[in-house]
Amino acid sequence: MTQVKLDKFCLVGAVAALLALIFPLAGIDGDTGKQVAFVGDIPGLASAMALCVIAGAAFTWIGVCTILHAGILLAVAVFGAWQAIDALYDYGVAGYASTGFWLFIISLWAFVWRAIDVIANYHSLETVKQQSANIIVPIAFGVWLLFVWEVVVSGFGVPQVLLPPPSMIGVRFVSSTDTMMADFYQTFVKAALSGYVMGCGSAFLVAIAVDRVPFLKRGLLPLGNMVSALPIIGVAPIMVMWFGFDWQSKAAVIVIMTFFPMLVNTVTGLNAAGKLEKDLMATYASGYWSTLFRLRLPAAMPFVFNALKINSTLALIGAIVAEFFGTPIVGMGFRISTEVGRMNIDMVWAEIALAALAGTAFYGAVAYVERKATSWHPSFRVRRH
Amino acid sequence: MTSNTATLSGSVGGPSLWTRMMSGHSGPVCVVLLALLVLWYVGAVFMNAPTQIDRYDRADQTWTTSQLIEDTLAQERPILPAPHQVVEEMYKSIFAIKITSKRSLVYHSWVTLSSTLLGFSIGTLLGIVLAVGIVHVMTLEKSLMPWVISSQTIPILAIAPMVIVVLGAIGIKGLVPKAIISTYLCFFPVTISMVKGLRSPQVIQLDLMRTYNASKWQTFWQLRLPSAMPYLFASLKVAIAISLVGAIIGELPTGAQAGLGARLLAGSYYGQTIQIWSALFTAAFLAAMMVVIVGWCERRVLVRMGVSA
Amino acid sequence: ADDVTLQLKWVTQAQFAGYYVALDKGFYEDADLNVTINPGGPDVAPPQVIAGGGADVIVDWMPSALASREKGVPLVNIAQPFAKSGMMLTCLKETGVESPDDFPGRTLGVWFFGNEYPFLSWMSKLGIPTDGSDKGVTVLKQGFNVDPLIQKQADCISTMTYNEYWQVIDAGISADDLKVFKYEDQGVATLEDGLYVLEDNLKDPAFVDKMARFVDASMKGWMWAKENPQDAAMIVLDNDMTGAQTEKHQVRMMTEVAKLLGDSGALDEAAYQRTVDSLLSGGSDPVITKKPEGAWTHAVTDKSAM
Amino acid sequence: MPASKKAVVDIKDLSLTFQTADGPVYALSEVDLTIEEGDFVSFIGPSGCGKTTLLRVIADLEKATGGEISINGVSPEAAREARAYGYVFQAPALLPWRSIERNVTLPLEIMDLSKEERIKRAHDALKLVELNGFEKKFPWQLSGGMQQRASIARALSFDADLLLMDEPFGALDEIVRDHLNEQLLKLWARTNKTVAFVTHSIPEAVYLSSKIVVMSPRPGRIIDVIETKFPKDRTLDIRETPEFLEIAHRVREGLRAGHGHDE
Amino acid sequence: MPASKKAVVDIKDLSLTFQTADGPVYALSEVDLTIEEGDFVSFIGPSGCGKTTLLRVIADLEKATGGEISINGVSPEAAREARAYGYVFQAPALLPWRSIERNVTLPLEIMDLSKEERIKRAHDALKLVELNGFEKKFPWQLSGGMQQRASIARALSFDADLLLMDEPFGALDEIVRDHLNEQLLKLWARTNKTVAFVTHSIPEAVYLSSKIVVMSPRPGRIIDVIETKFPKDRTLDIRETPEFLEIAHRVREGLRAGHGHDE
Ligand SMILES: Nc1ncnc2c1ncn2[C@@H]1O[C@H](COP(=O)(O)OP(=O)(O)OP(=O)(O)O)[C@@H](O)[C@H]1O
Ligand SMILES: Nc1ncnc2c1ncn2[C@@H]1O[C@H](COP(=O)(O)OP(=O)(O)OP(=O)(O)O)[C@@H](O)[C@H]1O
Ligand SMILES: Cc1ncc(C[n+]2csc(CCO)c2C)c(N)n1
Ligand SMILES: [Mg+2]
Ligand SMILES: [Mg+2]
Repeated sequence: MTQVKLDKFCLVGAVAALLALIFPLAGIDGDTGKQVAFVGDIPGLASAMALCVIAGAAFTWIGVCTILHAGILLAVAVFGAWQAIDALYDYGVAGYASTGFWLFIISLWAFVWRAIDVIANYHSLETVKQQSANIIVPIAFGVWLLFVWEVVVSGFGVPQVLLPPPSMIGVRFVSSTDTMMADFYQTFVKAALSGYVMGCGSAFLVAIAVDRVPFLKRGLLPLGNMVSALPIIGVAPIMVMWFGFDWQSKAAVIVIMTFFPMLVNTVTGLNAAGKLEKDLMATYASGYWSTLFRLRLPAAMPFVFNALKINSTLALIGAIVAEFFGTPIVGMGFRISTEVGRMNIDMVWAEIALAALAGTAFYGAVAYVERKATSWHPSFRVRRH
Repeated sequence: MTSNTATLSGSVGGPSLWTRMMSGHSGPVCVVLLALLVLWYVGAVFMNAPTQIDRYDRADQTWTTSQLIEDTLAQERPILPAPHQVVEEMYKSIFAIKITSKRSLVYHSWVTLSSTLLGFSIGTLLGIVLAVGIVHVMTLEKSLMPWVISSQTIPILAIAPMVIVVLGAIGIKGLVPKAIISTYLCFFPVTISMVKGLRSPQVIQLDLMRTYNASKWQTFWQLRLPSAMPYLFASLKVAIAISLVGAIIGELPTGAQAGLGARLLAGSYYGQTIQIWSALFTAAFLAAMMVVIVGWCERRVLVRMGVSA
Repeated sequence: ADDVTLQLKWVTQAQFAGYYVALDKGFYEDADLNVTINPGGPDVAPPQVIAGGGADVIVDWMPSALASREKGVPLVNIAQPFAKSGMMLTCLKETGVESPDDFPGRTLGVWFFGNEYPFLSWMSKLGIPTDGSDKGVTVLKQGFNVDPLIQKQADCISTMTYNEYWQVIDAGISADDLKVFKYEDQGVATLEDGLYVLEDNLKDPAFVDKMARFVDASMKGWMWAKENPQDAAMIVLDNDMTGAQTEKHQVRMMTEVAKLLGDSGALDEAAYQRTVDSLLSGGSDPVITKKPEGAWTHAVTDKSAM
Repeated sequence: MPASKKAVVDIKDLSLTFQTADGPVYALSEVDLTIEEGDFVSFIGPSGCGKTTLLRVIADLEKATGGEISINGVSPEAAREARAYGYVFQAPALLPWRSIERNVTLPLEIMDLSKEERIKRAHDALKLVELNGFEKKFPWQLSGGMQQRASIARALSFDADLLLMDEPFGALDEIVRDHLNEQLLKLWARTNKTVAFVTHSIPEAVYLSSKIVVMSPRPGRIIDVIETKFPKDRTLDIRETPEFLEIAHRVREGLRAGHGHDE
Repeated sequence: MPASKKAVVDIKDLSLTFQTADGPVYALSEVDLTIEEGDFVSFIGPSGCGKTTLLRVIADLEKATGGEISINGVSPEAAREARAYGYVFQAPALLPWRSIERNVTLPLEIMDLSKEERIKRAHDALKLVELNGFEKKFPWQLSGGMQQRASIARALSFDADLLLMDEPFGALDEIVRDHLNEQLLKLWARTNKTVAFVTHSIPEAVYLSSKIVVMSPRPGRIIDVIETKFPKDRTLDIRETPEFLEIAHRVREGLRAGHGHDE
């Protein structure tokens, strides 16, 4: 193949950066009637844009082929992002960002996406290298999302009571660790975990009972649907009424929320074993329990883990939401609703970030166990195509 | 129960009807329902008794057990309303009132249902599209998936007001914001299950498509999607229930003007447990109906796919 | 006609009867205004709504409004229909709470979401810690209703004279069984329902004029409501989309609310000062840290008085 | 037939019809058959003639729609519950989440054998089918023939008195096949097991069996039952005897007739 | 070897190692092979020797870990993308939610043929494997051999110039097998297709092939390549010729040697 393939993303990046140099960087200040800032006044930003044009053009030709190339692109993007932040806060572009600025952000986006793309498709037989590539991708993507958030919020001058920039949330996060630890302990450890275990556990047992007794399957399953659909905001006040203000009522809400996904998935999973395998067990005159443990539960595992994953996020949401309806004055949900009322939106987002962090880690743990426990499932095998 | 059996089978002259009923759905559901009903009455008496006794004490009234039971089942704001109270309230607010009235549960159900259905449709679509992207594009799987998961750990009730405010500021009002919140909640189970389902084809089946040099798109339609059907339907049943919850949550920050969420809220605001329970049951009933419909579609699809009964 | 969007602090009820009456009786229309009233709820923060552009004017309590002002939402009080506070702490007599001296060791239900400030400054004035320690009180975040009192999960709960108090009564507990502490009586009252707008908007004379007409018409509505509590309650009921309110409760609420109304919509400077002082004296954790500047104006009420 | 011999499988006028969306499929019809203790019965017949179905009826995996059947004098269900037989399916039917060894020990676990006993039996059975060294592999890491052998090992380790084998050696090369044929014969001679064996190979059928059942398709019927008179401890050499060739010829004729019958 | 013939498959020093949890499995090693246009190459060898793996490498379903391979002068990937071959898997691999007919038309749909053309081709192919009448059935309603035949029909309907067949006739009775052998030979003679064919039956290999590749196991190697000189329009009669028997003998010896090598 003699024809050179142009790298589209890098082309977009280069062109956008070039245009960014031409278009106005910022809008007009309402009071002074003057343009807020020019690219020419900000040497760092100007050089970053120029660098983007050069790097973009270069990579458009040679293509982004190796991890090294991707690294260079990322480095260029990081430098550009740093300069953009500088321009926002040190040169007063915040709130007045205009076409030029956004074009530059688009250019950076093109580079970051292309770099991430290359790293994501990186294959190495060395597990260490492969795993670090696997970790870098979501982190780079996440950092990029945060950057976009910061830039958009500051650039458009969004009022911080609506949406604070991540930098502010970060400061809050670090400065209020004590409060947040207490909240975390109350909401996650006490309420969410116990509710999750009880909800998933009981649903699993009920699923087996339902499966064992066809009468129950036909009688209880349709009613189970109804229980699951009980809206949390209707149930939560009732649970507070029944189980008091502390974590027990939250756990009860979570039990109700997590019950149905687990029930449905387990019941579906218990029927997932193939006909041939069932026949095989029949030839051994394998009893109900033996077949359950040796065939039907293993075959059901992919479904069960599905529910465990869905529930891992539901549990935390449930705990937080339930705290809106009465709690002792600690807990993530309590803090969120109280601080919204106090217009401390940065604290609200710090708690949300904590929730996201905890929830993601929880999910990750479940997914890890799933991978270990059901490594035989086709979805974990052969990913060449 | 046994006397029940006897009369039933006796009256139609043979056990066949009874067995037929019990092997279908309606029979077992009725029996389980009956059992729950009994439990419920007992629960109601026990949970309401303390406040009732309190009230007797305050009024310096002497009381008997039968009177206590009678009164606990007829409180105005019971901790656990008795079934007949809920039924009565539901009857009043569903059948005894014009359905266009603000006091009609049919009216409120419709408000909630419309945003539920919109949210569910968008959510299912979004869930499937995301799953398709994640299964096919390695970059998306590695970069997006963790953030899809994180997105679900954000307590929606906390950001729902901000969402509504922001959407309201750019002129989106009414049904759509509520549907968006419902979408946000219900797309996730669909994504997770579909990612699993789309990856569930046997290796040999994937190889087969590969020998045909089938495009990703063709492999998707001919192999991945059909294999994912059981996963899809299991998740749709969960998603429709969750999207109802989402629609209800979405109703709160709009000032909870109408819909089952508003009824629930107003009910709990005034401590009207009976109203809460009847709204709750209506919601649950709606969800159950929708799950039944999804289940019906599932059976239709599976039959078309040649799965034996 | 000029468009005005009003964001209420709570759900549709007689607490906001004046605005609904003005709308229903055409007072706004007469003032060439096209008013939209958005009800609030347990998770609607009016300052957030106005900052997000969802409303032109909001009903809020002064502690919350001043706290928001410190947090960067430049709210300015343009009128203060409620001259007196309706907040109380309601206790069951049988628990033995007779005076604030009995509070330590008790469990108290408090509303949060920006409504906790008056309580916190009261406690700090009394010198009672709220951290649940032996000498302090245990605070519960009270939900929507009065259940904690009835079920004895709390010794005392927060109530409004016009609302929750009557729900306790309706629950079968007679007034004799209750001990109430009115914030007014305890000298810790803070200003409640006032009208607030964004500071920047007031630079525009047309906006000030619009608000003047709005406040004028609203006060007309309030005066009408005060005179015709029965009809006002019915108007509120008509506007309640949830269909959950009852006539009995709303009429009673209207009657109680009428007792809190001031003579004119203008803010009483002395009352403002009292509120600010109370908020500043919040001990180690004051609600506001410095004296607010420009947090109120008579520009609007002066204009409407003309 | 000496009356002393016990009938292990006794089938009278058996028929089985599958109801499908586009009409009934007559899989078996008027099948009469007795398998006695110690018999080695081969079933041979065109593809789709009902061999698998017949084995499944014997194993109580399918219910006959007509006629009578008894296994060891009791109903197939009772026989299955008494674990009267070991079954080798036409497809390997290995559980993907179990290693080869644990797939083989599966029935032994169900029978509650001790761990050592299980490992020992699995080891022996895997050795018999020449799969030693693959104990820890998972099914998808094995070739088709190896999977088939693993499933044979599983059935053998079970050690039932009646063996039902549905084309067990179909996916194996001649050498391994000969070897396994020999092993199976040895086992049969040693233990007096009863074997019902489906195959498509005429020489294999003749070589192994004491009785060959030839079937014809749609509806599956028995068109010929041929008894062979070779001793139990026969060797591969018999394949050259005229007797052998004669029987093979008769089977082939039967098969051909069955085909003609159909098309 | 006349230079005019085009090499369809050209393999040089190919090797393939599977990495498994308990160490590498050497599936193929030092494989050299050329398949020319119009060749009918049979692969024969002990179970687990790497026949399937070799076919999968040719089909670009597995990547070789060493050596070179080209199909029609291009890489296996390019060949696959050009839809250069039809593949019959060792297991039927039918999609359970499609009727037999729609399973057969699947590749045709993917190739975007018109509906009539699809139906016509499916009909012809099903007729060839004697499955007419079963178009509307689902896979689980078919016997093992019938499923296998359906999958053969699917590959034939595809009508590629190179046919890769992995034990296609393993589950079939002798009569059907002979019939299909004949049909396959006819097709081959008529169309000048190139066929790579895995089998366990020595007579079948000799009868069908222009070239027989004998393999030995672990690591899979080619130990003998035997050319036969029968005409393309051969008939079943050749099975009695001394030439046939001699080749069969040579293959058997090779196989035995391969086995000895291993055990
Ligand atoms: N995915 C895999 N992972 C690990 N080992 C494998 C895998 N696939 C095949 N093998 C091993 O490679 C070797 C060759 O397997 P292959 O399927 O090619 O054999 P085969 O010649 O087709 O045998 P058969 O005639 O039994 O089908 C076997 O030892 C098998 O265990
Ligand atoms: N579950 C079923 N539903 C409908 N028809 C079926 C079912 N199972 C088998 N059949 C039909 O019954 C007939 C006999 O099938 P069976 O599997 O017993 O054949 P077989 O003799 O084992 O063939 P093969 O040698 O190909 O395995 C076939 O025509 C088949 O289509
Ligand atoms: C979560 C929650 N917050 C506050 C109140 C109390 N409340 C009822 S009316 C009213 C005045 C608002 O104008 C207030 C503060 C509640 N019941 N629930
Ligand atoms: Mg069969
Ligand atoms: Mg193979």
